Amino acid sequence: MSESHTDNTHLAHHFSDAGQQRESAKLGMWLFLLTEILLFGGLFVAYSIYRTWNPDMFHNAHLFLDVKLGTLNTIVLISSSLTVALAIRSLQLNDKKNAARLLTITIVLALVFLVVKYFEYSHKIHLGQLPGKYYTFQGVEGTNPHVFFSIYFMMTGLHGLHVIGGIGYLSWMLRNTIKGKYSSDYYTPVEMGGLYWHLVDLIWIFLFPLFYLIG
Amino acid sequence: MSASKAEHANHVLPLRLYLAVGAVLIVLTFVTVAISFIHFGGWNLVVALLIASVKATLVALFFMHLKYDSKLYLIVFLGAILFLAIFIVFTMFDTMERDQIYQIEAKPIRENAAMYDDSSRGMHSVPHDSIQPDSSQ
Amino acid sequence: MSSTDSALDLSFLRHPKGLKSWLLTLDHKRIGVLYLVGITTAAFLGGFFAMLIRLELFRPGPDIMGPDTYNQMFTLHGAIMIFLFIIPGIPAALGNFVLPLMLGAKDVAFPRLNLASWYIYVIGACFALYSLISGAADTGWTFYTPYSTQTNTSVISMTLGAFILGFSSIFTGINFIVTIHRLRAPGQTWFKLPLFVWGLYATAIIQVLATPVLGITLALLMLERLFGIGIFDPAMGGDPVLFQHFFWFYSHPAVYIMILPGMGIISELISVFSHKKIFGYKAIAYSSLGIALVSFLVWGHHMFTSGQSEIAAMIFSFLTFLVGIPSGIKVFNWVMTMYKGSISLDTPMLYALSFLVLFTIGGLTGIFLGALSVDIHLHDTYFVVAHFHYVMMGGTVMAFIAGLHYWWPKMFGRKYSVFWSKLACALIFIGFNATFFVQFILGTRGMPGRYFDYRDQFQQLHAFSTVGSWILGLGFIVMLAYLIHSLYRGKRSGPNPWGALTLEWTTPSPPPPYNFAETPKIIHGPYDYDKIDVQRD
Amino acid sequence: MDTTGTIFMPPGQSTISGEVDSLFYFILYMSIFFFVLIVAATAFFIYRYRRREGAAEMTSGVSHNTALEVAWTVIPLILILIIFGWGFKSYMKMHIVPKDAIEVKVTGQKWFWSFDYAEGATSVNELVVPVDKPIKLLLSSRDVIHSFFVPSFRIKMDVLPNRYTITWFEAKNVGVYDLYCAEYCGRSHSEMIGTVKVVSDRDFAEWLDAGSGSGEGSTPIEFGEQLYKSKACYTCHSTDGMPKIGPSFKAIFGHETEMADGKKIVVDENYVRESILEPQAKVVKGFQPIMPTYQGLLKDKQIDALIAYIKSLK
Repeated sequence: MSESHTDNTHLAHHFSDAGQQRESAKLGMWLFLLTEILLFGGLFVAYSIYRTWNPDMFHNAHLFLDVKLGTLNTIVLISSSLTVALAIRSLQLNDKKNAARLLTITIVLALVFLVVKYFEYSHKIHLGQLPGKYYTFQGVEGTNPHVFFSIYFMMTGLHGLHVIGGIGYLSWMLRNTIKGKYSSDYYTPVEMGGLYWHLVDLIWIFLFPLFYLIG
Repeated sequence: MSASKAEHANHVLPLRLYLAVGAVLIVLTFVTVAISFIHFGGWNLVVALLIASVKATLVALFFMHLKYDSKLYLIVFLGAILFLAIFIVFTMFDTMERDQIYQIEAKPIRENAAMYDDSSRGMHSVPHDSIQPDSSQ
Repeated sequence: MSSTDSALDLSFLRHPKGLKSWLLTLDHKRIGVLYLVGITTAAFLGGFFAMLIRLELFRPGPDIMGPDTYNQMFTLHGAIMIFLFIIPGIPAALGNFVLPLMLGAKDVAFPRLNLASWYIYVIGACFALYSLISGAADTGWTFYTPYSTQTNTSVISMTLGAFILGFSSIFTGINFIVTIHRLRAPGQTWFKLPLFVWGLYATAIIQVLATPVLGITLALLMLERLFGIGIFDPAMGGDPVLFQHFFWFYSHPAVYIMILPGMGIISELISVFSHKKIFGYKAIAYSSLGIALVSFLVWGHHMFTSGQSEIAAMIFSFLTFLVGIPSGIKVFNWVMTMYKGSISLDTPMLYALSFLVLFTIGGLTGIFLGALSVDIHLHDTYFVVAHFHYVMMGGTVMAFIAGLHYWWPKMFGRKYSVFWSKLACALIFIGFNATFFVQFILGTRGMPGRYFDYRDQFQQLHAFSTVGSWILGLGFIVMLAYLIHSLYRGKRSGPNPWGALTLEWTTPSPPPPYNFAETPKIIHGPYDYDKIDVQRD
Repeated sequence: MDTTGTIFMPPGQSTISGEVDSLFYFILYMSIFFFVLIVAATAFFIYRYRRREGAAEMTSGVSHNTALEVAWTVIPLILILIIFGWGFKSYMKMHIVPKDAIEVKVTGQKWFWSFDYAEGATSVNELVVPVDKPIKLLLSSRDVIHSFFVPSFRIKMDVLPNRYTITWFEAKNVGVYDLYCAEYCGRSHSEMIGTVKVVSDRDFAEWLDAGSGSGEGSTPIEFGEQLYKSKACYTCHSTDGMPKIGPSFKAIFGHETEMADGKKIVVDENYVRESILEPQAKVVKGFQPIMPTYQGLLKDKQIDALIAYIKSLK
């Protein structure tokens, strides 16, 4: 906006230099991630309380989740986390082509995750293992199995919404990368997207054992 | 508070580090799945959470660069975990300890939700003599 | 006069011109003014409902409304006042305006996010108020299950509104923390920050940490209504006391979202109008942070009669008392700041002193409610209603008004009438005490809260309280009148009408769009009245 | 005002009330002390250090006094720890029921209280207990959260759906005391008021024997009117023709009424009986199906008496 900053197209008028702007964005992003952790936190609390109240029901209900698909999705998500980290590394090295390639792989892996999730969901819906009052399945022993599936659908569903959001944001980043908007001088938006994507991965790292691997 | 540019020069980590961390994460995933098939009661949960925490730490330190960035971000991240832990633990001070004086206060009157009844979703009525509160103090 | 008018033309108020330039503005000062319009509207709407409630309670039995309408009225009063007025009040309106100026910055860190949070506020308000026409919720602002999952009023629209408003609050919080960390002018070290900034910082920490939990709580409540997920509804196998844990994990820290910035304002004002260095700067600054963090450990004191475990009650009661200490320290520090000062009783100072008296009563009555066995008797009675209003209205609202009168000449470049403003302050102080002090007695004598009708023995005290509310309402109408009058006819104000040392007073009144022509250099502390010879102008 | 009470507290009538009140007054006097201290110091400073014309523009730089700051941190801390310990001690007394307590099962529902005694007696909105005996209350709700509050006894306990909570009291004097619902529970929250009737041992035994009253020595209409009041029918049904939450009882018997599903029904003995036992079966048009069932709460004879009473309301 102001004349003195025409040398740097990415610098907003109220920052004095690019470093200040980048560190501001990073702190803002970390605070946003903190709110995400506490948003999921409420569901983790619900999970903890109901699991300690009904350990047997949780164990019996978890047998109806497919460990193979869960493991597959964990590998998929961890890989996508790696590729997005490598995409940022490529931008740091100014290798825009490689960055675009790695971002594409990340998005494809995220889509694979959703497809697997779709098959898991549709199987459960078919069996009537639905949340709350729509639960009609009869095969789980124990108290109130619908609560397990309520929590399962809410936690994986909220996580799934975050995956969809991530796909949207990363696709936008991919488009801008292909257009050449980012370079080793300025790649803050991709870096922020990376942090977000790692958090989505991080939450799944906990969801996986808590739902699929109840011993 | 503006920091000099040099301080924020791109900190490029070696490719091998990323690949190594990714490999460890995948190995740990298989390990935790394998262990879940061995039963050692309550410890299953502890081990599963421990492995998940190691994986999360690796992601946070290397993929998210917490090891190399300003300590402020680490404080923010740990703060989130701390307050989530407070939320869980303090809630459990209630939900796990309701039977400290009377057993009867800890359990719901009817374990199962009304929708599991074949008869009706009507109100429950418990005959008086069927509830014998445990008055042991 | 022509020179002063051109000063107005160059200020953020008139440059650039046009409605569109306001609605798309990224200037933190304009966004602050937009918020001010929003929260003032909400405050008068919520106040209108309060007046109707008090009128209905003038005598026993139905008078001007039936029980259903009454239940909707107190729900709307509570929800509007909390979510639309008090929580965004000081941070989003006054804080937005003042914070970058105090830091010596040109704007907040994320101006677009700042504007977005105002629009989210408006959208959330629309959802919350939509329930007015769709059969307003009658759950009380606490939305306790299973009542809130069973009632057939529009709970979802109200909770969705509060859910959306939460995002507005979170974005403001993120913006402020980053601004305070990253945008301080050279030399503006942490311990040279004005205490209002410390108050906003502590507030922002709570906003960021607690508000997401409100979001998930309200989401779970909506899902419970829609799907019967069985987390909070006992008919579906849920636990209603768990809802209370979720709700108060947010809503107790939220009362500190409301009071901490107010305490910050009072710290500024007592020092400025005593023309004296603040007593115990670090104690006040650290106690803000201390209150913010410990406030997360005390939520269970809202639940002493709820059937939570005795161990939880003990822990929560103990920690509740601990959080009282830093608040006490602040009060003592404010009083000692006046010692050896040069005190002038301008209108903002009168409001600040009203705060001191009313907040002290509010704080001390909190001790009754923290003590386990006494709380058993007082819980859910008018004692709690009175305590809450002494802290929230006698505390936060008084601080907000004090701050508004303090920064008014800076925001709009004009002064309000001294006579009318002091009269309004007197009316509000007297009316407030008349309305709410008797409610302590109602409560101890056993009058439960949220009662549409009551026993004859409470009639005199209720009538007294209602008459008090008329005086209070009159005070606010007078205030609105002279403030609006001052916008058009008020005398022009100089840059530093109170002789204050913080940075916002070094800019013209009102400030130009980018605040400072050059990034200011900070050489003295914000309260160095012992070193700097500062004059009013 | 009561002679034994004070401006703040109603007269304490239970064994715990003295302890609660002394803590209350301890905090009250302590608060008054600190309030006066703060306000007096403020007023003095305002007067003593008021702004004077022509005074020096710079003021004292005093901003610390370690002794003072330690004092105003430590003294309140000590006081507060005393209050915490005291409050916790009496709270535990409220929560641990003496072994020999008489147990009464309390059920809250929209919008009345019912009480079940081990001996089989039941009552609605009137808890009858003997004086000088500990009474254990086992509380639960049939719908939403209520809260059992007797100000004179200084006890309050939330009444939860699908869970039991426990509280107890021992009344010191014979008398009748107000019982309120303190947790907001909807439309008639403020009418969910009952009484606790403390009687002598002998009266209590007699009352238990009589069940909840069988109407001996009164006509069915009189007994019905008595039940109309004691079973809290009046909360929702008037006798003067004004509809409340439910339809008024005045002049309905023998008349045709339209139901919610559009059918028309003549109000007769069978319909009234069905409405008491299965309220949701046929709901009068314009009213919500919210009446709770009285199955198990009313004996046949009592229902007959209620029918007779409704019949009499011409």
